[in-house]
Amino acid sequence: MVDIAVKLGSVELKNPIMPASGTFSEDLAGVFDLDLLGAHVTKTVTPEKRIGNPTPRVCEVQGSMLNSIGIPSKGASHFVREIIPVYEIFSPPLIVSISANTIDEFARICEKVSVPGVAAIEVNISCPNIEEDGKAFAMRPSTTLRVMKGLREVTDLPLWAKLTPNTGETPDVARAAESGGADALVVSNTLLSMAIDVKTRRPKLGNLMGGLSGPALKPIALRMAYQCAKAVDIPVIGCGGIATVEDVVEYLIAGASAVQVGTATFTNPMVMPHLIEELRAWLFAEKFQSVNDLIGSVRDDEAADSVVFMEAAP
Amino acid sequence: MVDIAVKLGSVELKNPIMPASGTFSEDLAGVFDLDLLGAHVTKTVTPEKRIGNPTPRVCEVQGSMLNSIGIPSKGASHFVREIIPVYEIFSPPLIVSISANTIDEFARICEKVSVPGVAAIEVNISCPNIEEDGKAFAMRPSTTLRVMKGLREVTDLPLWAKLTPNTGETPDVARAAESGGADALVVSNTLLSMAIDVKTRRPKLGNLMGGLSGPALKPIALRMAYQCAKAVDIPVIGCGGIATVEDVVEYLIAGASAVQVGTATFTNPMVMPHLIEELRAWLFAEKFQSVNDLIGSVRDDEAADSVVFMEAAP
Amino acid sequence: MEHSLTNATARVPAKSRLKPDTFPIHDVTCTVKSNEQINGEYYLLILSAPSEILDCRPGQFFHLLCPSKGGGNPFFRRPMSIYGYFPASGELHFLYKVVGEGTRAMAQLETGEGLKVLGPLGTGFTIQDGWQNLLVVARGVGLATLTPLAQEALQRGLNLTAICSARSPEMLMSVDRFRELGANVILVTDSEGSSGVENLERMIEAQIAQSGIDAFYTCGSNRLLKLLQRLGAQHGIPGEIALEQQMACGIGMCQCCVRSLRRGGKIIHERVCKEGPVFDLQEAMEW
Amino acid sequence: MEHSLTNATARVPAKSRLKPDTFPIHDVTCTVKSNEQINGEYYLLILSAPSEILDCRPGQFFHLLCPSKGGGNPFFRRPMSIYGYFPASGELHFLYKVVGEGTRAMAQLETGEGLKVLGPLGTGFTIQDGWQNLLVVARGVGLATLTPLAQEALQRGLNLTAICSARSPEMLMSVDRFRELGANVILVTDSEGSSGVENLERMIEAQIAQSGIDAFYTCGSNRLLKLLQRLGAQHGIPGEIALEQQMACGIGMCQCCVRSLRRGGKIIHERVCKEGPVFDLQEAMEW
Ligand SMILES: Cc1cc2nc3c(=O)[nH]c(=O)nc-3n(C[C@H](O)[C@H](O)[C@H](O)COP(=O)(O)OP(=O)(O)OC[C@H]3O[C@@H](n4cnc5c(N)ncnc54)[C@H](O)[C@@H]3O)c2cc1C
Ligand SMILES: Cc1cc2nc3c(=O)[nH]c(=O)nc-3n(C[C@H](O)[C@H](O)[C@H](O)COP(=O)(O)OP(=O)(O)OC[C@H]3O[C@@H](n4cnc5c(N)ncnc54)[C@H](O)[C@@H]3O)c2cc1C
Ligand SMILES: Cc1cc2nc3c(=O)[nH]c(=O)nc-3n(C[C@H](O)[C@H](O)[C@H](O)COP(=O)(O)O)c2cc1C
Ligand SMILES: Cc1cc2nc3c(=O)[nH]c(=O)nc-3n(C[C@H](O)[C@H](O)[C@H](O)COP(=O)(O)O)c2cc1C
Ligand code: FES
Ligand code: FES
Repeated sequence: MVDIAVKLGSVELKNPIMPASGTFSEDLAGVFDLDLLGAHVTKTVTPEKRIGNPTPRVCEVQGSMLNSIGIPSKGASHFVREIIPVYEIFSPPLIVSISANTIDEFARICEKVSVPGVAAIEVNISCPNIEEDGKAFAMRPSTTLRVMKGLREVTDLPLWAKLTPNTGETPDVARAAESGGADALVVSNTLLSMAIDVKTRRPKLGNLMGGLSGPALKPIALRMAYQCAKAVDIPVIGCGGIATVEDVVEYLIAGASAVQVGTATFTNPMVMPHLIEELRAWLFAEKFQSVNDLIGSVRDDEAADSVVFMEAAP
Repeated sequence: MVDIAVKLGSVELKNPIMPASGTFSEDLAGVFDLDLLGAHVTKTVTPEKRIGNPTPRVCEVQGSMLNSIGIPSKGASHFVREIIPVYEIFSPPLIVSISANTIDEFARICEKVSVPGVAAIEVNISCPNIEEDGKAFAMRPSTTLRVMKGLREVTDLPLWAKLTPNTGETPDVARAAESGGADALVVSNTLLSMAIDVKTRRPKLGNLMGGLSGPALKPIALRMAYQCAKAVDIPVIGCGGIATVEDVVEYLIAGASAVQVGTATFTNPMVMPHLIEELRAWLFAEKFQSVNDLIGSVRDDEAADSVVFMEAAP
Repeated sequence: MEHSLTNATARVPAKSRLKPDTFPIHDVTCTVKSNEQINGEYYLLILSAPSEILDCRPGQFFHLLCPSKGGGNPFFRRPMSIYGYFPASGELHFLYKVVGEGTRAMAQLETGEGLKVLGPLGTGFTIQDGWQNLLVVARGVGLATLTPLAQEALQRGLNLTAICSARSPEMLMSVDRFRELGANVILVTDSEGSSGVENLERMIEAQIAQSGIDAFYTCGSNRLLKLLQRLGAQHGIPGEIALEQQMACGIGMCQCCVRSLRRGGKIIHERVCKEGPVFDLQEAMEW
Repeated sequence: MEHSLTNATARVPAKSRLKPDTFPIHDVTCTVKSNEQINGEYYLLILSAPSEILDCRPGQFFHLLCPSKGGGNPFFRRPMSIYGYFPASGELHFLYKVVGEGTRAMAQLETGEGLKVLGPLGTGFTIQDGWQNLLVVARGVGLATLTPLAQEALQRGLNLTAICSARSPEMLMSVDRFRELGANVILVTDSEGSSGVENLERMIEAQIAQSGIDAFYTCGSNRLLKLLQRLGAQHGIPGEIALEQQMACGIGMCQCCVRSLRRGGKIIHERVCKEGPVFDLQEAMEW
């Protein structure tokens, strides 16, 4: 029997497959047994109620999608009261994703969701915030460090920092998150994009721009996961465009200790349980005893070290 | 007859379709009449001879490609002596793409290629450079400003700054390029990405990482073109993932005055002449007198101004 | 608006729900029995479907994974109302209009091919105990959504009148189907000048006066929504409307499919795929 | 290595070249005449092709736009050597091995389907005036690349010996084709123990001693490359080798297809699609 359990610091997962924030909810329990998953990750919750962005909130682009949902939220109190208890009946660790506009608010919600039943807090620092004139904390090392330090002070739960691809400084941001006290990195959120309807000449999203996710994001997020795994000593969780077992394996080889699956669940709601079985089968066929032997096994020794942190192409 | 001529500052194009640097050479004259194109854009040339990156230099990713060609170059002297004269027999304006590792070298090559027969210089500031520990000039406003100012001093030819998507500061970089003296912006170059062969566990590119181009890049580069068109008063040239006439129209609506076609030529070498004819037909069918009426006609008035410069998603 | 509707997925799942044989939402590949154009724009797709997915409610929908056919490559699934569900014969029917990439691909499906469908999804129409006279007013693809109500009314022995509106008589679908199901069908068309709001209002008022109407059901038209909201308010007749919105997940996770509703003096957002597609008539807002 | 080779695209185009009727590279959709598996791994694809694309040289190739078939979705085109070109019958032949996504898709092509091909491309083999005795040594798909040389030798009335190497006799293709073209064919296989370097060397030395060899041509094997380089150097016999490299554009623009060559005491890079795929035997480097 192949061992597919992984440890992300103190958080133990019976397999490395979990959903990505915002693409999962307890509603998926209508389709399959959610106890199969490595972990559960909630939609990002904000301190106060938020209505979200105008519709249309999603659109298709060549084999992938854009979204500008805008984090509608019923607020932290509602979340702690109504949502966290729903997950009591499930066995996988519960990861709660939070976001806020300022470091103070961020700390406040972080404290608020540090309650029994929560295994770790995913810190969504990839959203525009008002303190930094609309830039996300995770776009810069300095702001990443500051917000992570702020959160580290107010909770004992593991903190997973979720990075953004909207930056040219991924390794620096990764190191800043680690210095600030992150216990793991989630790499990554969506990439700012746009689509226009040529008939109406209107942007296809009500919010003009939105985040790219799905297969088109994979080579970008995989590169980031690889860069992060080289840059930090804390575990990296790969996220972006995963739809097949080869995608999962690619992230693990690059150095991710686990992965999150988002968009693929929309077109194939059974994808996560299937990936778990396929990963087991793949490892068996390739004669791995444990998934841990695959993690970080990329054969990059022949390439010059200097290019590893190259930040631009070609 | 629909008018499809455009002006990019002082450079007049008989149509807005031109090739992207590095995806075009005089070899394409074996396939169709290069006089059909709006302009010719050469592969980036560097001051000295460069060998380029190890092979494999390209790979496929879901419906798109990665490359790490590494700008092999025979050097500026060879270019001026051997390549520029080749284009004398063609009528479209010749755009010469240059790059260098330091601002001084950049200025030197800029002077060197400012010769008769060259209509404009495309400044490829999207490549890693040694002065900024491997970061491309176009990743930051400050370095963009500095290099453009340096070049502005040494040539009277129009300067087109080619931006990179490997940044979280596109509008700022665009404004910096304009302040530094750019006459147009090309948006954009490729996005740093990676792919791993799960069987061999080796990176699919000899250089580990490379640039994403093709359809997957389109929503990202389109967003950048839109942001740039809002941010600056100089013309914007859209580039990234263009393969169909709808793609061309989408960029023009977003505010691009012309477009460059790269990867699509690899799978469909006739794509540019086809796009020119299809654009004419599309404009006619949609009752446009001139392509200039389409440029920047995006109907974004209903969306809040504040989101226009939003730099992160979702 | 209470009763019968046992839409399991609308509530937080109880532990018992997690046993493999009780998952209410199924993702299965059905086989195309037939897929025929029934007039200029509309197609009728008949799938051979396993019985476990045919425990449906009128107003519910499936989320269809359209094939990459006809040059297109639709990424999202496409939501389609259940036009008919027949556990006995193992059939699932959809009536659809070809509008874009996904439906164009659907129209190319041939007998014997597979099609992945996810469902049944969403919260359907309610028929309260004691109601006797139901009025359906629909136009366009809305007719597809409302047809199963006639099936339910027939089963329960209720009277159902269906006012079917269209641009021209050739465009009217599902009229035969409504008749088969014992509905009292009234056709109105633009080309004959009978589909105007005044004419509809007169007809509905007459019906209220004559036999009474216990509930309105509609779908697909702003004009009809406004008319029925007004008549409902005047006469105290409850009603429901099925709304549309673009969907990604179809099961309540992504929050992309919200519509604004008036409730308790405020404007709230609800998910069309989960709380909907059927909403209270008076809460619905024009679009 | 001068002569006959009038590969237009290898030089900077002269103005006259830009007239629409003289573009040497064509992108056309051919029709599949047949596409059959000829043994475990190899397929023979016969296309019906317009005469303007059949003005080919042995060693040139086409860049094939593989269809999205068999689950795959190959993005780049795939380079394939010309196995046979027949202007008279309007046929273009490819002999290919199924190795990945693109060739898997090719194997699914059915008679009557279209396939887009770009070409003819690259610089082919040269046969210098005065040469009489040519030796081809090839293995695997290299046989496909070298077969048209026999066609050219036949036309020019030259002697061509083809040493065809394979794992086992069942794997040997194009032997009949070589024979048809009047070549003197020698089969060597691993399973019969005849394909070893020593045996080949003995056979080649014998041939040199007996009738002489004016040029070597090879493709596809490091072992054969080394052997022929050594024999060529010893006996002063020139030679050519066709090399492979991954391609994006196929026509010289992208610089992805370079191979290292030894020339003038230095290591230089040349494009397989343009200066190649055929290179001087002594310049080629093992890989
Ligand atoms: C609950 C529900 C039930 C429906 N039932 C039916 C039905 O029975 N018959 C029928 O013909 N149509 C029905 N529709 C509309 C149907 O979903 C759309 O016509 C279809 O998605 C269009 O897809 P397309 O690719 O052809 O069009 P495109 O315009 O290419 O689609 C682009 C995107 O927009 C979405 N979209 C476009 N129009 C609509 C719409 N009206 N509603 C929701 N999403 C849309 C698509 O799903 C896709 O994501 C229903 C919609 C909903 C929400
Ligand atoms: C000039 C030339 C002539 C060739 N002639 C023949 C021939 O006559 N018969 C034949 O069977 N094969 C020939 N090949 C090899 C053939 O191009 C590859 O087998 C084919 O591209 C594999 O594609 P795939 O999608 O099946 O494999 P994958 O491994 O899925 O391909 C992935 C990528 O690698 C490239 N690639 C993989 N193998 C090779 C290779 N050996 N050479 C170049 N690119 C490769 C593919 O083109 C594609 O871009 C030739 C190659 C070259 C360069
Ligand atoms: C509809 C949608 C909503 C999302 N909402 C959130 C969110 O609330 N918080 C967050 O951190 N990421 C959010 N994401 C990003 C995903 O968690 C994930 O990082 C991204 O989609 C890339 O993974 P994928 O390609 O597998 O979808 C959302 C993505 C989508 C598509
Ligand atoms: C093989 C290849 C080589 C490239 N070389 C260069 C280059 O030398 N200079 C440059 O500015 N951009 C270069 N680019 C980037 C393209 O000019 C273009 O910006 C990018 O590919 C996006 O456009 P596309 O999606 O249409 O290909 C190269 C791209 C490719 C694919
Ligand atoms: S479609 Fe995802 S919540 Fe409704
Ligand atoms: S494949 Fe592009 S240069 Fe050879």
